[in-house]
Amino acid sequence: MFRVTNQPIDLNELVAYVTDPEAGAIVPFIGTTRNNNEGRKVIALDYEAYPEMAEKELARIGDDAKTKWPICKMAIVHRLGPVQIGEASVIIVVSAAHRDAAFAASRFAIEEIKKTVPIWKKEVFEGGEVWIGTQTGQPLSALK
Amino acid sequence: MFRVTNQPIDLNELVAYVTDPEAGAIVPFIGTTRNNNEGRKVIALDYEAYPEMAEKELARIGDDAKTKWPICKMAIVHRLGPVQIGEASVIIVVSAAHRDAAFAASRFAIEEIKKTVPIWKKEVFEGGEVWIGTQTGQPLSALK
Amino acid sequence: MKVRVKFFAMLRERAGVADLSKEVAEGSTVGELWRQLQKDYPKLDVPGIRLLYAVNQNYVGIEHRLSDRDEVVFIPPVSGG
Amino acid sequence: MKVRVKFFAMLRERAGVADLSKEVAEGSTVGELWRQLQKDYPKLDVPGIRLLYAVNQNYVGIEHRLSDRDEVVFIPPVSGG
Repeated sequence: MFRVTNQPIDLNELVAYVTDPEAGAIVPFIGTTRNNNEGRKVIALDYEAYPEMAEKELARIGDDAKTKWPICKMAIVHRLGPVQIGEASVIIVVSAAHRDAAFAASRFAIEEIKKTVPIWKKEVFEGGEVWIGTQTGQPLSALK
Repeated sequence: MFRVTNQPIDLNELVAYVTDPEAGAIVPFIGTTRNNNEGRKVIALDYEAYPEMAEKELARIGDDAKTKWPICKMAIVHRLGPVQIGEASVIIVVSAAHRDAAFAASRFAIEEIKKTVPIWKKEVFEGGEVWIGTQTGQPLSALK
Repeated sequence: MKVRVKFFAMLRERAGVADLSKEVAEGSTVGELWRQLQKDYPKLDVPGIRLLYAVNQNYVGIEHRLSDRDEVVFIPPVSGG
Repeated sequence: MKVRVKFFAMLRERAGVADLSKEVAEGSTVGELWRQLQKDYPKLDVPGIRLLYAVNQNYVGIEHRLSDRDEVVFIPPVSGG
């Protein structure tokens, strides 16, 4: 299950999806909106995607993880639109026979998402808003 | 929240407990009963604890994690009694501003639990049962 | 030939449009299309920005040659997670 | 003086008892208590087993000296998780 959605993400549904009689470990990763970033008071994050390609890239990450580690099942759901403080913007869940593989695949997935999946976040903070970008060495001020 | 319980563990309750406006990442670790171990067909695991000391050791692990990594909140709940295939025997949840700390503290906690917390599992498999022990280099047959 | 261009995030805001159809010369590359779009929408010229390029939902290099009806997306620094 | 001993898991099954009170000599160590218990319950002599020792819910060494009313637990290889 690799998708983007405008709805709140249901952690239980994802854990149920990856639960497997062969699995001894399930590692979810939940990315949440933090109330501060680089000294700014964050009000919310607002996510936008190129949805068809984002889902394709998320599935590609799942395929890559399966070739790298002996995992049972994996799911990634990324939320779009405004995500309030404390809410989940992304949930990755991995099940595996052993915890090493589950931790490694989870970690891999979140790093890959931040590198290659066409999803963008705009940070809405007290006094303004800014598109956050990690592929550029430019100061944020140059981007907006 | 550091406890042992005879009831199924409620993942949502634990995630809600560690949710924090300062947190950008929540990493739960769910240990589940696997249907096989060392070539045996596992029917269930049956956990027993020295409960007062187990809870004290779980809290100690939480304290240690807080001194090692900048985490927000942590909770560990370990289930006792029979745990069926696919069910959770232990859930660790950690929230942190950044994912590095959340992953590291989660990993640390599960490794420590397996080393120092007075909880024991009996594996009930097709054809017998055995207490699983990791502090000893003896074959299982010598222990039972 | 014609290609379809979609803009997202910062580029969508700067272009003021999310989706457009563009006539390009046979054999044009992704990079050539980008330079033409920057003439049409001068605000797309963001100093120092590093873009990735996708054609029909696959990443391609800037020298990739376009075909009729391709869907082309210019991908500013991603920041999901 | 008297101490309270609790057995868990494999040791509980082998001793056939979960909880007992034991009279020990003043100044006895944890190790001495263990050797006495092995005489009372010969099945506690598990070849090759490595135990940890807890007094009043804290890990202690085998040479730890007991006090009256201590709660003593012999901890076989743990296997939580």
